[in-house]
Amino acid sequence: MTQSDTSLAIELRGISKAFGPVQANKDISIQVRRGTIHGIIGENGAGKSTLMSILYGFYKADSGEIYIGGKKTDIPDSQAAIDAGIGMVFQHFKLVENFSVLENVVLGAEDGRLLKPSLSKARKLLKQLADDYEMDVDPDAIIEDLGVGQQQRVEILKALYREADILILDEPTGVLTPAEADHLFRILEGLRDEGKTIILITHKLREIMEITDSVSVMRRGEMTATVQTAETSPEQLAELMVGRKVLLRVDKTPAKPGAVVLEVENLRVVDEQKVERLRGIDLTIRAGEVLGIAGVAGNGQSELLEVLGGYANGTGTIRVNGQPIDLTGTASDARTRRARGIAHVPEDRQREGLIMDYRAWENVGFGYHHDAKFGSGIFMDNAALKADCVAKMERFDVRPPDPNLTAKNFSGGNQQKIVLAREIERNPDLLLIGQPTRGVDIGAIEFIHQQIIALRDQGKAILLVSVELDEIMALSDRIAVMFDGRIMGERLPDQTDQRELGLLMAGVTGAAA
Amino acid sequence: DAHSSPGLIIDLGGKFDKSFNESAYNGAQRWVEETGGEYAETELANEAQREQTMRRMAERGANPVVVLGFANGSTLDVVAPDYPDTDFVIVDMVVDQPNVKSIVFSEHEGSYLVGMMAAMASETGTVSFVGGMDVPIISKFACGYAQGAKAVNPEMNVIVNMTGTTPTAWNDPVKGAELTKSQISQGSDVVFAAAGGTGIGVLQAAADADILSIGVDSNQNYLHPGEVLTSMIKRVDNAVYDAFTAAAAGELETGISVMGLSNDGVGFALDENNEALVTPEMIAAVEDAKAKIIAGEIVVHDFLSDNTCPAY
Amino acid sequence: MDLLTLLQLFDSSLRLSTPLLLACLAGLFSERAGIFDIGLEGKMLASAFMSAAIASYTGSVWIGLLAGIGASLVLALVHGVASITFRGNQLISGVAINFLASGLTVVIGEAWFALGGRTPQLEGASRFHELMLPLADPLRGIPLLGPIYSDVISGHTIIVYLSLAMVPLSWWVLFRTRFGLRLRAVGENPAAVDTAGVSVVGLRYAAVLICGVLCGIAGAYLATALSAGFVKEMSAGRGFIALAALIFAKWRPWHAMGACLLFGFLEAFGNRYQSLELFGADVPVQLMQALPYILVVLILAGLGGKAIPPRAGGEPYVKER
Amino acid sequence: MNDAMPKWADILLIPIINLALALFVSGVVVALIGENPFEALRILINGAVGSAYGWGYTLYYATNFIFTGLAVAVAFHARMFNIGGEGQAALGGLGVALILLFVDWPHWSLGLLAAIAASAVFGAAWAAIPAWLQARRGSHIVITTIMFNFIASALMVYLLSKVLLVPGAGGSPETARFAEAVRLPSAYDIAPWLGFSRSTPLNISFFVAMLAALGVWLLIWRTRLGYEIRAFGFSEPAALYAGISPTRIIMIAMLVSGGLCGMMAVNAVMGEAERLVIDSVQGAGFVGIAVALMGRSHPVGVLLAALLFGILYQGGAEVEFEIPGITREMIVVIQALVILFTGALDNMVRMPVERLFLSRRRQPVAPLPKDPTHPGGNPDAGKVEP
Ligand SMILES: Nc1ncnc2c1ncn2[C@@H]1O[C@H](COP(=O)(O)OP(=O)(O)OP(=O)(O)O)[C@@H](O)[C@H]1O
Ligand SMILES: Nc1ncnc2c1ncn2[C@@H]1O[C@H](COP(=O)(O)OP(=O)(O)OP(=O)(O)O)[C@@H](O)[C@H]1O
Ligand SMILES: [Mg+2]
Ligand SMILES: [Mg+2]
Repeated sequence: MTQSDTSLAIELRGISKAFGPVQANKDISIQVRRGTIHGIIGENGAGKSTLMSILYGFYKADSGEIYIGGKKTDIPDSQAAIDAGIGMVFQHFKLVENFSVLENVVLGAEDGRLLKPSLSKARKLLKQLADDYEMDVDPDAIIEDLGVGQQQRVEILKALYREADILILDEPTGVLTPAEADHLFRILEGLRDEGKTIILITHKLREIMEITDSVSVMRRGEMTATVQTAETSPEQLAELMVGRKVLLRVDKTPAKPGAVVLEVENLRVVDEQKVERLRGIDLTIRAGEVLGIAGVAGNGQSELLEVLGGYANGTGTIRVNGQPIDLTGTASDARTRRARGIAHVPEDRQREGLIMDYRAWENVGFGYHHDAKFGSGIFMDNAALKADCVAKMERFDVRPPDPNLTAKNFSGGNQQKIVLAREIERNPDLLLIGQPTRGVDIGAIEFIHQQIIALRDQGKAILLVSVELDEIMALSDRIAVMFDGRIMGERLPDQTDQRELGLLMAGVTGAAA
Repeated sequence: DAHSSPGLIIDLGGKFDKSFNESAYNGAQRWVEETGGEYAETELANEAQREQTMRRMAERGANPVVVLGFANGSTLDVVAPDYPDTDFVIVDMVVDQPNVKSIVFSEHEGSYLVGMMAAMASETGTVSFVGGMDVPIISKFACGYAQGAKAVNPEMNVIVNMTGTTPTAWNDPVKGAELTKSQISQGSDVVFAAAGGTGIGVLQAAADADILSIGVDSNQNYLHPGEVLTSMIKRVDNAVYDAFTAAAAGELETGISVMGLSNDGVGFALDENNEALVTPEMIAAVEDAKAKIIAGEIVVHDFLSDNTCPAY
Repeated sequence: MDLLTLLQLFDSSLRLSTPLLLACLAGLFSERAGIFDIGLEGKMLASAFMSAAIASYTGSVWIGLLAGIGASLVLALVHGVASITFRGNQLISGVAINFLASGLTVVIGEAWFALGGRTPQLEGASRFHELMLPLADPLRGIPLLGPIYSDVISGHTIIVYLSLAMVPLSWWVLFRTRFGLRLRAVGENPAAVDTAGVSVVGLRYAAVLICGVLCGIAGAYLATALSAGFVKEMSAGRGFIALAALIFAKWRPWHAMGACLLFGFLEAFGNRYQSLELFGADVPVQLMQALPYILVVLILAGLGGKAIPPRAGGEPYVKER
Repeated sequence: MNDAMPKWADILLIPIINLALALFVSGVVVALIGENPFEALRILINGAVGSAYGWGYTLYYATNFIFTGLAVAVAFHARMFNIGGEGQAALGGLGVALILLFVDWPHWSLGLLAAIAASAVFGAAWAAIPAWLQARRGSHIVITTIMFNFIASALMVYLLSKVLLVPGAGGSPETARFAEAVRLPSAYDIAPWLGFSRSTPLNISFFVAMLAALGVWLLIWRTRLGYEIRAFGFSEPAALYAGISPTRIIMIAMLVSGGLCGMMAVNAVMGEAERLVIDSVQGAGFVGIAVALMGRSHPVGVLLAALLFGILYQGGAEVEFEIPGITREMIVVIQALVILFTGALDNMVRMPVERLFLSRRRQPVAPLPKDPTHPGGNPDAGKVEP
């Protein structure tokens, strides 16, 4: 049987793939109908990205068959996938950071040996596509200057430019604001209505319910179920995914704010390119409350965390427990911040929060490696670190609970748990926490949210930065919205809504009334 | 005893350096051809092998053991007493041990003569010198050369350049050529090279620019017939040949032996390649000076005696 | 310093910077594609040997040049196989290639010519000769420009002009062609190139081979233009200087030319002014000889600014570990 | 993934196959120039490790390479590529010479301590400027250390032929011999019963090198500073987040690196030559790069790689001595092939062997990855935790 149903855009039969001893995909079969949006969900490390990468020719399956449009197709490399009309937006974008948008779009699809004609032709086409799908990007912008949302558009445009009929998106909304995500979904719907087929990987059940026609669930390398979206519920999907019932809401009691822990006055940061990133921030956080900072990525939240965390230069006043912090020192006094009781879960766990090549036990001391309990004198006590790591892994349910495993071999959610365990267990007065659940699966999100609330209830001050409005609304006791390096306003979660916050995030203040 | 065969340790420059080591090698080969004898030979690969190789040679029974180059001096000074039954010959250095024959050359005197010839051949009043590295032994050549040139014409301008400071200075014909071109641009029309493999580039650049050059150590006139004025030859080959021969006859005498003008240890090369370049007046003047030096009427300052040179 | 001396210095700089420039551009192609190459030195040396050997054997410098390029290409391939196909450490591979060239040239040379690793002296058609550009003589009379044209620009071997022409050509290839776009992309983010449907391996091999060709020309220039035959170790560290120039130039072709000309000029200057008197005291020759290197350090310190290498540089492209 | 294979295969089987391949290709080259490769191999091994005499030289060379290899390794951990070993070791030699020539030491032990200190300080000083320029001005360490090698050699030629030269010593650019009192005990003095001869260059510095290796191991894997150095080497943004100062780490790592290079002089200048000669380093700085890379920047790996190079140096000298047809350049070729096959072409053997092991023990379903892995690029790879 080498033919398959021609109404199917994609059919995978018995796909298996092992990375060394790890079986990432095991005998997976799936059918996706033409002109539909098909969701794929599954815990971190379930094998979703691997499966799609096989379809796109990035990895080669160990066994199994691929049918495109009913025809058996060999996809040995990405060129074959592109030829078969497949486009893919990877979870971690595959863009050349210091190239322009235009160059990234034409890369590999130039038509001619010389660049100039290809580029000018592509410029026109790109403009056309951008207009058609309302995806405004400056073709001459350099990728690294763009926000993630924009970068993602470039990825999508790349696929459309190659005339993809089948578009795979791997966790596209992980880095988007709600408005951006909404916009993306409108685009996807438009594409579907044109007859294109879309596969969407996401951890967000709301998105699955909102936009997909059918959905497959993966667990531990296997395909556990495929259902019509209309015939299922978020609770059922979550259970299929995690293998147990999951609490989809955060339970919390009202805050009991105590003494002021953090006071910030007129904080300003100018970056290396002499651009003012923070333009006079004032804020206060009390013990036992969570201040949520909402905002579109790139409006100064990162700089705020960095300067509070002690590794960006800024001016202004910062007081912790009433004592001012010296901002005139070098940028590298993150160590003294820790000594003052500030803990920090950075936005980018892989770049900053962890040494990806360190083992878990080495990472649990990272930043606190001068603590007396981790050694005496100039020496580190590795046994103490390991013991500490075992304990933390146990309490934070890190999987696998192996302190000798290298950080990069944990899934995103478990990496995040290691960072959280390290920072929370230090029992800080103030916890700075950025994007706590980015790219983390539902099971882990539930756990992480519980930990944050538990810390608050112990009377700690928490500064939460997130681009997920849902998360901000669910966890914060007060919400401050940042735009262009300023705080546009502060709201109480039960007295505001996503619409009002969304306007503030866009810099519109008048609408506050 | 006369039954053991001699040993030769070629120094770091290598057996075919077209000058010092090669000359020694040629001397050994000549001895082989003439006597049908056998000898052991090895090449040093690095500094730390000096002592190792000397001892290996001695322990293997070679007698005499000939080592080349000043750099072996202090090592031999330590090694020789351990092998009282072995004779050692060191070229270019004095080692004061009872079983060591030290052969030193009066390079400054030979250089003096070629310096005179350079000055006489020069039409521009500027001659030049390219050395490998600014170390005293090279300055000994340079200083003798400058004295000779100034003896002919006190107004003579002598440009002295050194190639570099790393070991590659001895193997950089490109830089040698570039230095020569630079000297030519400053007016030099005769250049004397004492720089190992670098000298090949010097002679080439001179030939390319149609100026004269002077070779060193062995007779290098043949490299560019008609363009090499002469070569300051240093008969290391003779030293080795003589040492081998004497040892075979059981007559090797230890102590210091100076190879100078008087015993043809140094000199200038005359052959069919340069006969058109060397005028009878030159020969006359140089032979005269040679005689005077031998007689002690002219004293050529030896740079090594005080590390200074009166001529530049 | 009078004009004439200055012109002579420039003339010398041009010659001295040519091998650096060729090797530097060679490294540029390789490193822009993400393959670091500290084996420039070895490839130059291998080419210097083979070009001289074959030129002396055939009597034709052009065949020699091809042979030199061939020898350099073989080593480039070794580097490619080690660092692309087998994803080995690029630094180790480079070190090995330098050693290999340094040993093999002499071993083969000795077995072939029995001249201690040296090749026979090259003469006539087995060497590159200096070219007089058209009108060099008549134009010499024009003040300033005349001598600049006739004495500095004219009167070099063809490889000097070739190397200068390589600068705009490299720039054009890298920044104006499809190949160049892909090549730069593969040095920045090979996964982007891979997912765009272009072979990472193919591009990287192409870059490494271009590097081999350019190093080959550089080596042949040393042995058949600047000198007349091979002498062991005659590359004399120029591959490392070219590498320094490449970093100094921040991996850009025109800057590479600037850096190499500067290095060449500093060396020429050091050659010309070996004995200098300052404030009545003799400056030691060694100080003058070290001057180019000291100046490079000072310039670097003064200019500041990080040299950011191609982001995927030095790392093998590994999809599955 | 390394855990595709048992550990013994990783650290023993693969290197042995690699080495065998290198020797095989070398053998082909030897055969091509008309010599007997088996004879050459026999002489090489026998000459290097077949007698106390051979060991005396093998370990002497290895000592040099341990110092320079450790030096490069320490810098690697901070992601600094120190090509300046040649210059730093040369300056270390200067330090040794000055402290031994201008101070009268009553006993070698004091002289040794002084020489260690002086060589380390001089070597570190020579690394300090490139380090500072890298840390503060962003000048690329690779260029500046290359430049400093050239500057060092110029400085050494100047000092040895103009300043430190012994008058009337025949013009050899070298210092006077050090006093008899500071002659380091050689292997013969320490352990004559092992059969070392009076002339063996192996000396007590070997133990200094072993201590240095232990020290480096402690520094990198047991101290807070080492933890910071490695963290910085893996990720600069993460280091900043953790309060680790890049300037401080770059300076410290490079000073330690330069100091270790300098200490090579204790062995070569004080222990062996007993005077400072021109070019006393003899390329050991560069060999150190190969040693560190092959030893994967771990002290144990460095020790093994240094020993391998020691064997090649000494065994090679024997081959050259015994077989006139094999020249010293042939030895360089063999070294190159060993570096190539054991270092750069490692995966050529590793990949098929790994596949072989894997096909025997693939797990049916392995939901989560299990063991630590170390990709080839990082200096920490394959570290051995004793
Ligand atoms: N490049 C790779 N090399 C080796 N193993 C890999 C690689 N990529 C993924 N894996 C392994 O395959 C398994 C499946 O990974 P995959 O990325 O497909 O999961 P996922 O479902 O996309 O997870 P997430 O939700 O975190 O994106 C992982 O557990 C991981 O161990
Ligand atoms: N080279 C690798 N070797 C082993 N496992 C890997 C490798 N690359 C990725 N993985 C694993 O594959 C899984 C998915 O990886 P991925 O990079 O998609 O991270 P993630 O869980 O989505 O986190 P994030 O969203 O923060 O990037 C994780 O378990 C990760 O640890
Ligand atoms: Mg994924
Ligand atoms: Mg993820």
